[in-house]
Amino acid sequence: MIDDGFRLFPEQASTLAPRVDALYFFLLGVAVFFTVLIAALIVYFSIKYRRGNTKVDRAPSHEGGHAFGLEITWMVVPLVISMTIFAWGASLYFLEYRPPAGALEVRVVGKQWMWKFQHPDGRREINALHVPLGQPVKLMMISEDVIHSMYVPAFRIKRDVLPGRYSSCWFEATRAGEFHLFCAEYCGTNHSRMIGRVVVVEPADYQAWLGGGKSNLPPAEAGKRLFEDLRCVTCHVPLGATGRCPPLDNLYGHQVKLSNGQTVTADDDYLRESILQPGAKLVVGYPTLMPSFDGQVDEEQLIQLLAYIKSLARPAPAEAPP
Amino acid sequence: MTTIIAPETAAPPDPNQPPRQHYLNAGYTVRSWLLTTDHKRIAILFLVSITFFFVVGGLAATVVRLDLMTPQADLVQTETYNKLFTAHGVMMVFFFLIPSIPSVLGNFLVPLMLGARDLAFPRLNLLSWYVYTIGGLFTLYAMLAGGVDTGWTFYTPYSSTYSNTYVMATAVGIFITGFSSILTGLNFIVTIHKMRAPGLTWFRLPLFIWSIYATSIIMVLGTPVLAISLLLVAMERLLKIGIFDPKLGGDPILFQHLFWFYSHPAVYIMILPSMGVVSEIVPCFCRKRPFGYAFIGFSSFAIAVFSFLVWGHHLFVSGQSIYGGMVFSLLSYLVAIPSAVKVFNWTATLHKGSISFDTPMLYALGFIGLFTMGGLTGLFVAALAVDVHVHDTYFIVAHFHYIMVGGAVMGYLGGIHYWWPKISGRLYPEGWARLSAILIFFGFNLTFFPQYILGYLGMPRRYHVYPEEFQLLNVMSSAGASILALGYFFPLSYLLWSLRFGKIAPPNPWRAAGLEWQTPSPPPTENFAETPVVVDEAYDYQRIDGFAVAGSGAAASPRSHREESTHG
Amino acid sequence: MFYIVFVALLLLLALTVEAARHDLGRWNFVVATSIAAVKAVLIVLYFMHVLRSVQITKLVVCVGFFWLAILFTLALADYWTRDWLFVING
Amino acid sequence: MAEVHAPGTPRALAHQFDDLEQQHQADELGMWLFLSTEIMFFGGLFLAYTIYRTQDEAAFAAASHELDLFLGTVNTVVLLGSSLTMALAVFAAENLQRRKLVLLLMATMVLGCVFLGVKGFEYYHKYEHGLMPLLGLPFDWPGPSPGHAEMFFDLYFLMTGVHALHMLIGLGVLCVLLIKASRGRLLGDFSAPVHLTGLYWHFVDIVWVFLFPLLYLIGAR
Ligand code: HEA
Ligand code: HEA
Ligand code: HEC
Ligand code: CUA
Ligand SMILES: [Cu+2]
Repeated sequence: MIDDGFRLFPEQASTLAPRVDALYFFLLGVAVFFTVLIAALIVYFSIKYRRGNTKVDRAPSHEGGHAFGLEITWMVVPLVISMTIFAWGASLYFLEYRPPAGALEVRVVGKQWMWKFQHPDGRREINALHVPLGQPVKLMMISEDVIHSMYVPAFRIKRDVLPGRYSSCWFEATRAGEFHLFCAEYCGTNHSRMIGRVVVVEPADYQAWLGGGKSNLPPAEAGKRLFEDLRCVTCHVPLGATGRCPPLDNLYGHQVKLSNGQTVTADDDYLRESILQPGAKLVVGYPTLMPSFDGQVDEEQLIQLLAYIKSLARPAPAEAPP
Repeated sequence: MTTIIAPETAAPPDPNQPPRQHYLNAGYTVRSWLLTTDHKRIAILFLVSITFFFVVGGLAATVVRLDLMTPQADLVQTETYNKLFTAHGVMMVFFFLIPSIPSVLGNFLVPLMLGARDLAFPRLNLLSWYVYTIGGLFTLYAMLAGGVDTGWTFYTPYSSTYSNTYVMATAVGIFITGFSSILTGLNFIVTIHKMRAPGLTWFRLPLFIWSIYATSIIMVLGTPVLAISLLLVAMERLLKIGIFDPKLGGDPILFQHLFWFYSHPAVYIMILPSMGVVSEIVPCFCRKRPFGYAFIGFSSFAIAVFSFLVWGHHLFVSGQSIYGGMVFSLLSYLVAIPSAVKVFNWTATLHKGSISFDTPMLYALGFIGLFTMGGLTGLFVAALAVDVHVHDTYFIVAHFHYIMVGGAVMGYLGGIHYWWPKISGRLYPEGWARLSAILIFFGFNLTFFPQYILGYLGMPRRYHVYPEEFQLLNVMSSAGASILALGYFFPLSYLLWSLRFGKIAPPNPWRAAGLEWQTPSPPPTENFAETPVVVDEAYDYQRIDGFAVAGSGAAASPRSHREESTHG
Repeated sequence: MFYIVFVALLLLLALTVEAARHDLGRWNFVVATSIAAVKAVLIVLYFMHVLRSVQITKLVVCVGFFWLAILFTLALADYWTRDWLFVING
Repeated sequence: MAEVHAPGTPRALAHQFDDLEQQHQADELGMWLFLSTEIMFFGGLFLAYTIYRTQDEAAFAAASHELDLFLGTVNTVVLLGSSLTMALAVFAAENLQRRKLVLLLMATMVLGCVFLGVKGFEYYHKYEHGLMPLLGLPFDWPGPSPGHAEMFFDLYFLMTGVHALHMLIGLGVLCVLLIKASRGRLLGDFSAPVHLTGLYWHFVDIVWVFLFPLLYLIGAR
């Protein structure tokens, strides 16, 4: 059960949470300091220099050079503080949105108003996400309709889920239990009901849970089936190139030269586009032969096709384990 | 009314003389109002209309708060709830706060403060009101006919394809109203450049004028981008094209870029004028020159310019490139510096002042405190990693209400009270006014402080139903909102009451500096009997109070030479 | 003067159409927009006689285009760096 | 803007100004501020265009080649010509040449109408060829990436449509000016409306100067 007692501070249940909270407390310190400073000065001056007080010295002090120094001080001090905050926040942000290599990859499809998850071994679930404790999990997300946003407060992560483009985020749970999962981007009538829970369990229990469901093909396997069913094989042989088509092995994560002279990295979005709008980015040296599969495959099938193509790839040079 | 009204300035009305001609009694027909080109009358027209929209927006907020008392959906249906917060956001932002100070106080005061007879383009000014009203009616129609449920941000593709509410009509309404903003801003810039009285150099201008000028820059350069982004949404719906449609390779995030290119600067449209008001009130009730005049003035400019460089901080989790996010975060901190400069300078102005606590001053001090709290939480949300957690939660809701309600609305009310004698020729009841200022301050904090906590706990915004553990804080917030509503109800009532029963106001009840106080209350249609000539800096309170200021606020006021020249 | 400017504009137009007949790769875009910019400057300076206008008018013209540059630069800063992360991250 | 100081009154100077110099400068500044809003307004469209074009240069080039370069070029000449006549009209108004003013205003309007006529013809042509993806009309695109090609035409119709709307407004204002001019007004001290309308008209011209290469001249033809 989700712990639903009253509290003033959210649970920390991921490796990121304490780090984000540390910055938060620093900010809180800055905010309290300045609020108290300003409030105290206002109160102090208000009492000391109230109109009725005739005894106080109001002779104008020699402003001028002295005042200029003050002005510079209260520009520079906030600047220094805020640059510190910026650097701190940016480094954490970079961490938050850069999944570590080797993370467990869970695929997420958001649609009005539910979350669909598929685990690497093929098990699916809706509005609940089981993850193992102490293991990095990467979410690969896309939406079927409008923008949604994946939000798990206890993990301090959030990322918009877009139509037409993959986005991702990751976390590593540090506490077993159940946590809220919210849709944070307004997505229509039942936005506030597009919620679910994240269930963090021991890795062994996770394996057991995976085994417990009715078996689905792992995405890469399902993708392989689709690859055959959709007759991709008529042109693309699984490994190596035919004369007509570029090879698909060793594609993901590598640079692709296009016919217009540009070079792009074959990332998820590129693969997706290659299937839906093959003409958009032509591989140099190949004809515009491939038909568009727009409308024939849905987002989940696309994800499976991608999983298959990715499984063909040898690791890209930059992807070498850290 | 208060100690500072020097008795000799309140000339008793002479029953034998015919009443003095002024802008209010220059004509009583509806026509004389609806076809007026007098900036002061247009200001009144705006005052009436924006008050109307404020009440409408406030009523929507009231229902929202009532509904959120319980975690379930029991008061209204979810569709309705979504329409309510959208209506609330749209009304409050586009039809109340953005026009509020510029169109009411700005319209009324800019020519007076400049010693001009009117704005540069009086007919354009009237047109601005009509455009505003037509846009408002359009939007009101949309709200009544069925409502819109997109949130005030109109994010695509929900707004362009999926929502089946009155998005078109609302977008068109806001589009039209945008022209009102543009026309007003344009008019102010030209007026401030070309119509200052002889001797009124830039550095003698009241700080209110500086801030209105900065605001106008944003209005002129930002609003058209909002216009085009809403037009694109409207066209997507009307012509069934797909500029933001992912199926055609369109990018929904492009809409967010365009929208926030305007709407971030727009938040400074809302706050800068209030900062200007505070910069007027604080010196007056401290009886001294503002500390760091030039710094306050230039920081307005800095805010206006920097404000255009930070819009991407609304897109930190949206799928914008994370490098883009970093740039925007960095720039967001730069825009915080000029705000800091202002806060520190106002506080320093209190030093060695002769401070009295009339209602406008209470609002001004409240503004400083609440704006500081809201602004400082702006630092939280500009910090990338923290924003990932608090984005689209109640933390954001609290952040912007602290600035917009605690800051901007407080400043607006302070300004209305400060210039009410000038505008209406009447004094308001001071006791009631102070009471409601204090009520608003406490009600406000009770409403929105719990929302910070809720936000960090993770309660998403725009949620009709929410987990039970958040209820207690929500109940507190709703309780605060009722106090707040009461606090707003009082000024609405006693200001209206004062129109008829208030004491007659002297030309300069606060013995304030500034050209607007050198002409009778209410001012004559042509503003000044003859064009005033300015020979010294603004805020010369030492001269007004004479030299025996130390301690005794009630020192007799020797008439300044400016006064003499205008009463000739 | 107006006639000279007009002729210059027509010549530039001919130039840009001619340039489009040749495949200059991505330079096609650069050439076309540069020529358009030159034409625009001519119109602004002569037809709209900004050359003869007061200082503040000139300032407003520059500010207008400067703000446009802000819009483009920062928005494109997002689009052009979107796939950087992947390269680093794999 | 233009009608602000339309001299219905015999006085050239409006009451809030001290002298004509001040009024003139205020008018001009106001108009330029308005034009800077127009820059930003079109800027949004150009931004969308830039981003989508860089996403799929090839599809945009292919789609662009469906536009009629000849008509586009002719239209550019026509519009530049109308700018010339407009500039001359302002000159005539300032120098009290009434007949010339009337004729030049008429010429400007005629050229403007020709432009719109040609544009209308182009639109119709696109409609006939199923290249008008508006209002759910069919869009047949034989080439690759029909999505991006459709996006090009969406942008094409939006950008030229908004531009044409500006032309229409300009023509309306010119119409008013023409009537006044033929009654012998708008000369000398009263020429401000002509001057301001001129600024607007040239601006609309500048927009087209950019639209033309961006829409008609993508890639090599
Ligand atoms: C009047 C309105 C107003 C104003 C003035 C501001 C001011 C600021 N805002 Fe706010 N903001 C909004 C209205 C406003 N905001 C609204 C409406 C939203 C939500 C929109 C929506 O999604 O619906 C929003 C959202 C918002 C976000 C996006 C959050 C999200 O959705 O995830 C961010 C992120 O950076 C942000 C930052 C800031 C910053 C840094 C300032 C700064 O300008 C603040 C500067 C002020 C200070 C810093 C205080 C004074 C300084 C001192 C006392 C000295 C100490 C200072 C330092 C140490 C630096 N705001
Ligand atoms: C200028 C801007 C402004 C102002 C003044 C306010 C004022 C208030 N707002 Fe806010 N608000 C926004 C701008 C503003 N708001 C925006 C932009 C959003 C985001 C919308 C979105 O998500 O799209 C928002 C969203 C928002 C929410 C979040 C909804 C959600 O995400 O689900 C809430 C919830 O508490 C709220 C509450 C309030 C309250 C209680 C007030 C109070 O201060 C209002 C008090 C005023 C009155 C009550 C009217 C006047 C009083 C009388 C005439 C007296 C008589 C009345 C009674 C007795 C009831 N607002
Ligand atoms: C009729 C032949 C044909 C069929 C069927 C076909 N393709 Fe292709 N495919 C091509 C050609 C030719 C190219 C190279 C030109 C290009 O980039 O479009 C290509 C390119 C690709 C690319 C980009 C490769 C690169 O190196 O960048 C991917 C990915 C791809 N196809 C996946 C698929 C999938 C998945 C299917 C089935 C659902 C499929 N293709 C079916 C002919 C085909
Ligand atoms: Cu999905 Cu909100
Ligand atoms: Cu912002």
